[in-house]
Amino acid sequence: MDCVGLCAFVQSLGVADPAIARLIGLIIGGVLVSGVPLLTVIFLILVERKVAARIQDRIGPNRAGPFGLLQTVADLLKLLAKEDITPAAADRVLYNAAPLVSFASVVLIWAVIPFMYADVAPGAFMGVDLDIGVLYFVAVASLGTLAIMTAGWASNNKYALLGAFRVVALLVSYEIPLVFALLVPVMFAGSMSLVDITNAQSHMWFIFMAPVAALMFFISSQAETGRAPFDLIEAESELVAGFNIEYSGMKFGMFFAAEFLHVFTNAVLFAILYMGGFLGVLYQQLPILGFVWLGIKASIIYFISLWLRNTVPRLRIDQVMNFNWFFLVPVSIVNVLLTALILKLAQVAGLAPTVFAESSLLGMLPVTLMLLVKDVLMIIYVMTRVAQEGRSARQAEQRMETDLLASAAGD
Amino acid sequence: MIPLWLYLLVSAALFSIGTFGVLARRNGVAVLMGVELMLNAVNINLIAFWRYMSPTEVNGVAFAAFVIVIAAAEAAVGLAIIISVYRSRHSVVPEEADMLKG
Amino acid sequence: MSESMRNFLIFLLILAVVIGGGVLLNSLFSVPFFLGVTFVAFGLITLGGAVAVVTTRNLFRATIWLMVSLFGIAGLFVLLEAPFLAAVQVLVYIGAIAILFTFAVMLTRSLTQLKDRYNRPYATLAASVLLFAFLTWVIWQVWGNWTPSGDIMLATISDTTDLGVALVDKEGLVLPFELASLLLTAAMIGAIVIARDVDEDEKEKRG
Amino acid sequence: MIDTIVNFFAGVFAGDKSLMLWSIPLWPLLSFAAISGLTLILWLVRQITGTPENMIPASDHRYADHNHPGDYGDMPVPYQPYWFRITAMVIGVVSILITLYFAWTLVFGALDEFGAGTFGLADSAAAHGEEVAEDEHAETEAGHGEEAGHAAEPCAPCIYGNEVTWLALGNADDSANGFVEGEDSSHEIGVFLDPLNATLLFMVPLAILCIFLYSVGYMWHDARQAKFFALISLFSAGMLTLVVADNLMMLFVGWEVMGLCSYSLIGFWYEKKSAYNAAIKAFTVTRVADVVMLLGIVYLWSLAGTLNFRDILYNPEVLQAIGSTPAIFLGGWGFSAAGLIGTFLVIGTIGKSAQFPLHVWLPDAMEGPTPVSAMIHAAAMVSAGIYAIIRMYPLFVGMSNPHASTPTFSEPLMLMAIVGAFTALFAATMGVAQRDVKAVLAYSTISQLGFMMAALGVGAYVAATFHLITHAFFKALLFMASGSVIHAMEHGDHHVHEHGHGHDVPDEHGAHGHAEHFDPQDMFNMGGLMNKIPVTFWTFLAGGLSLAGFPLLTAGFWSKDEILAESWYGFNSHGSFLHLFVFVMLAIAAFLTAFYTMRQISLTFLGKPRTEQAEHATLGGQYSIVSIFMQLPLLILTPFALFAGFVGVPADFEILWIPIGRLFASIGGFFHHFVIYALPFMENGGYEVFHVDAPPYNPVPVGTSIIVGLLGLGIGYLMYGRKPLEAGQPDPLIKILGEPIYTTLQKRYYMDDLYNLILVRPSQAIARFVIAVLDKGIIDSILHGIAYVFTVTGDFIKVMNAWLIDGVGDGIPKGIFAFGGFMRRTQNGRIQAYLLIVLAAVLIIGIIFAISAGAVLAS
Repeated sequence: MDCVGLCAFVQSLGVADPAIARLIGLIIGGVLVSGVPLLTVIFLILVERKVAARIQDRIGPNRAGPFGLLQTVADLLKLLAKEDITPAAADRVLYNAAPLVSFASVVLIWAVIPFMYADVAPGAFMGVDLDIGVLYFVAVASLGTLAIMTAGWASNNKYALLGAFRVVALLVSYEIPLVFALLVPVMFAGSMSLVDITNAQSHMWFIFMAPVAALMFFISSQAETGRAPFDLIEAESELVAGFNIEYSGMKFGMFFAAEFLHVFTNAVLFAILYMGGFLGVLYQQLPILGFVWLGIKASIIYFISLWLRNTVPRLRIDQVMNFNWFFLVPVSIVNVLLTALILKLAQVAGLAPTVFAESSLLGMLPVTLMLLVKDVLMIIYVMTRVAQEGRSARQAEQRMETDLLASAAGD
Repeated sequence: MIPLWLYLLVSAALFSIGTFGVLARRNGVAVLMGVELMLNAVNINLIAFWRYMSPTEVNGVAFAAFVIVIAAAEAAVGLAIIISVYRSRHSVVPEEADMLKG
Repeated sequence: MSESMRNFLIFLLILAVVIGGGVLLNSLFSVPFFLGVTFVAFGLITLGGAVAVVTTRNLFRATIWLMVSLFGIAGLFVLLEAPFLAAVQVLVYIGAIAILFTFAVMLTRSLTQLKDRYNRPYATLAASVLLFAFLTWVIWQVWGNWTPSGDIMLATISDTTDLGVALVDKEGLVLPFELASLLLTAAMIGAIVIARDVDEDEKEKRG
Repeated sequence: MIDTIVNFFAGVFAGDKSLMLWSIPLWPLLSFAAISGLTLILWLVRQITGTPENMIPASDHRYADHNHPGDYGDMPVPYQPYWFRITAMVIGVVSILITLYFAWTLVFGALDEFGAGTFGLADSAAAHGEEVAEDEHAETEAGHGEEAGHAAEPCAPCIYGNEVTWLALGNADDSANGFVEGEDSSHEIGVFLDPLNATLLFMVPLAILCIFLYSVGYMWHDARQAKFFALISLFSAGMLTLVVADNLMMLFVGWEVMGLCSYSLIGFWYEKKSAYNAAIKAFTVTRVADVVMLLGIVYLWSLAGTLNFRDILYNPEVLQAIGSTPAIFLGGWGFSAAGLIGTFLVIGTIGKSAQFPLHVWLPDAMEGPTPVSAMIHAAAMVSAGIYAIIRMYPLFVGMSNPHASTPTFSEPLMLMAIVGAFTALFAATMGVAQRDVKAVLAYSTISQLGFMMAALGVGAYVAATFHLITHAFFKALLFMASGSVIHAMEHGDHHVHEHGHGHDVPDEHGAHGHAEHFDPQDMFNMGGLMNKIPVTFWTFLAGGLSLAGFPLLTAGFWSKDEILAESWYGFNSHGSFLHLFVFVMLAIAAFLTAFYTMRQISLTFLGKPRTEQAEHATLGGQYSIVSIFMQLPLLILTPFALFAGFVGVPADFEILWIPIGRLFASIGGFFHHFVIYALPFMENGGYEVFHVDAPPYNPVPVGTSIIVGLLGLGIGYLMYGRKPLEAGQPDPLIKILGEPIYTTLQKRYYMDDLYNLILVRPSQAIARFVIAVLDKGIIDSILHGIAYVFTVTGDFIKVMNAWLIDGVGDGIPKGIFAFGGFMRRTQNGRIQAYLLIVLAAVLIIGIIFAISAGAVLAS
């Protein structure tokens, strides 16, 4: 077997047996790939609280450490120090396994995320370059659903179970537009490997070529994470804390961290899929800059999602479902079909390169414009339709009210 | 390289276990789980033979994919039937659903 | 001995079995050590999960065990260098079918734990064991000392791109592909029609 | 098919003569079909629309009993709307008009084409015929190529003809019917036109048209015009078929069609017992004769291999052969085949034309509506018999020659002469004593037909034809006139009934059937109708004089005179006593004819009305439809009845040395020659006998006919006309003849009773015997026996069924049921049990296969 990357690094450290070196490299890589998100989470929580505080016109954590930088650490220590409680009526094994699975399902995603440019085999510094990376992402993300389900069932609490039901329904439904939105970059790049997708955007980000798909992905990933306006999972006002009501201590912390990390992971994926990942100025000469570019892009998306969370109200479950089935799914399907059609036509007509990576900005422009026009027209049409629907619904409502009033008057 | 018959052995064991589940479990859902196990045993066989016989073709993988599709459809319909039976006679035991009417 | 202690011992036992299996495979069939370990681990996960599926009285746990078993099968697929199928396995089974099962289990929750798990367990067990013995005998008879030709082992394996091309190839599998989509549609509609609540449409009739 | 029809009618209207000839019987047939179809459609529509079939009195006449006494008037019949009945009438009349048009076109065309030749002598005419044949053949299309064949034979004035093969009987061997060489025996039907049936085509459609017009008026108030006109159209179609036929089979078809129609028309008012009795009588009697005639036809066919007139009559070999072959039957008595065939045909004619033994049906035939009587007596039926004989005349003659210096008569000729002469006198005597106005005419018809038969018997077939034509005219006229008289009487009767005091009129002439009921046909109830219905009177007078043979003026005189002249000539020049017998009988018959004609006229029209009915007799208003339609035909026919005879005036006729014949030199004798040309005239084979000229002038027959005619009329006037009878005064003839003779005559010599006694009763007795013994005794017992056998068998089978078949049939289901009950345990509806069984089966099969495969691997 070839021994590249960390394996070669370990060998250079003097380990003779390639198998041993490979094992050590794998272990180091795993530690790194899972450590980066773990460390990021600690920072993210702080950022979240700060941003929320700013949006809500307050200061936020500012006591622990300078600017409250150590606030999260303090919370972490508190959680760790708490007593590990397992309810007597709970299903022990599943109750304890659920947080692990939930956190793992998020961390596992990072195995396929390219952080920065590398001149060795996969072409990027990353855990493993699966040629089905996107599919892997979807598959692993579905594990989170399972974890939440298990938690809701195992904690043997009706609020928890209701929350679990909601979240399962929500996540299973929103996986469909998510996958359809993912299909568009895959189509463009001709590969499911995230590295290839990143390189395919070296001349034109996909967000310019498929804004609708990007929007779909953003919305459905927002729903996947169960953040506002889709935070029915833990709707404090309705079911006390959702599926994790029975959890406390570090188990709750793991859910907590998993949620935050999931949001950030989605942001990173968005950056990779639609904003060219680590691509940026001098990303080849100075690979670490790629890491920075990725971080910046992801942070922007993350900030937007925080912004949303703190500004929009929560939707009802039926509203969420109708929004998905009657708006997102049809629009995303039509979008995929139209995109494929236009792309194929453009390629047949010679207006689009077959391999985006070897093309140039000029070569990319025509198909970009075509797709952009398509998306704009789609947006206009969909919006007008939505406006009509809303108007008719409103009028029906008013009619019903007037009838009610009339009947009431008649009584 | 791992010999082929080990994979076949695993799939045979899985198939037998699934058969036991199908034949023995009283709960309809469990029966369906047994069916899933059997289908996956078949899948293991398919992929193993594909890998060891004609890895350059796509037939094995495609066949397995179709098997998964069939499994999904079967699970959906089967569970729907179980739920309707449960709704009609409050039982998920196939043995008790032995009269040919709702 | 406390419960955690017992769990730890079971863990050690499993670890020993896995490593022992790896060593055994390495010595007998000159399988690379880690490959053998992985194979044994995934095989144990698969078979153990399966056994747990058919033996667990609690159906929700059975569902979880089913997923474990299917996850092991996905691992076996990875070992067989079919990563796409592995991902599909995880996505479809764990992401969809398992959820479906959990839903079914919860909808029929009042019967999740039946008093007696089995009917006629001994005859069935005998039949299954007989089947396993027969299959083992056949496998041993036919494939016992069969080794694949080296060039096949070294050949370039058809990857997902080939599969995708074949699925939409006119000379390829486009017809089964379309038929499969048709089947899925039919199954979906059928499932909805069958499982729809009766008083649901009564409600709709009432408007 | 369609285009064939279209071409046919196109040809007809384009003037293709042979197609016209085909179409002549077709038009009445079409009218029959149309009326019947319309009736059917009407019925169907009523059935479909569910219109209740409202029954109305069969006569929706304003008075209850129209044309027929008593029990009939309120007889309910299905109602047919007026428009429908009028449509039927219009269809019938129009069809006959078209027929008349085509018939006369043909006839006068024939006159133009034959014209020159008919006045010349035979040979020149033959030459002319030849050439006419040529151009005729040239102008007719290739469809009837047989024309050439017939024209090649020596054929008197040439014939329009057309033949189609009707049934192909294959080629008969020449030994059986070797008389016609080259004739395959496939039977061909066809039409042709020659002077003889040209004359009939002149007479028949005209008479039929008059009868139709008359029927419109006569049936106006009847509820069943549709049926009547359909039947009478079929009647006319039969007659015309018979006239235009060119072979004996087709003639016989028309003959039988007329028989059928006469049956159903005589019994038109079938509600009347006497009517349907008369119908049955007519049908039966004519059947008796027709069977014999059919025998003759079949025999002729078997001999000649063909029935085509020209193939037989214009073919000397055939005639000689048939004439010289001894008959297969009665051959011992010197009957030749021709003689036997002729005898059979004559018997058929005796039936059809109501000669002596079989005359009994004709007087009863007046039970039908009067137009039907006219049809039967004048236009169609009875003429058909005479026409058939004239048509086949050479065959009758056989090898004999009634005109030779020593006249020889073949058997049919002798039969005809004797029977005809006897019938003429016999019927005349009966006619003297009748008191029913139509009965008198009926007997006069019989006697006139006797004249014709006798004339044919003595070889005067031209005179017979002549008399046939003239008699048709004046007899049709007389019948319709008498019909209108009866109609008028009924009007009067109804008038009386309306005014309530109808029944106080004593009807002391109760001898004539129903005493309580007024008989509108009894002459003794009439009288003085001359002023009531003048048109009828004058026309009736003309017809009567013509019947009586009023000298020099009327058609009847000339024709009778020619018959008498022929017979007297035969006796005078050749001293044949058959001629003398015929002459004497016919002279007496002519005298009686004149007498009862005068008696009828006087009793009916002269003097004062003897009853209130006669007092109020009228045709219902001068311009009512009834009166118009019932008098128009009379006016049409009168001139023919008077002047039709002039075509037959001999050129050398003179009376009291005044050459009257000269007056008619232009047309006189025309008829004679014209008709003669219908018949073959070969110099060889002795057939020139048919081409004798009219007998030279002889004062004896002329004087005889003048004297008998005037004498009869005079005596009749003296007895009845000079001082007309008062009401209730008995017939003066009783004093003269004496009661018994009068009654005998009135009772028709008791011949009906005789027939009843010797024929009807025995046959009824035989029928009863047959019913009692044969049917009930034997056949029924056989049937009952068979039925009994079957019953027993059925019982046995029933037992077997219950025991064996049911046992098996029930045992199988029971076994299946038991087996199913056993197998049901396995079908417990538990899927996992099934799956276990399946698994076991798979294991077993797999193990077997594995072992066999291992064996294979081992080997």
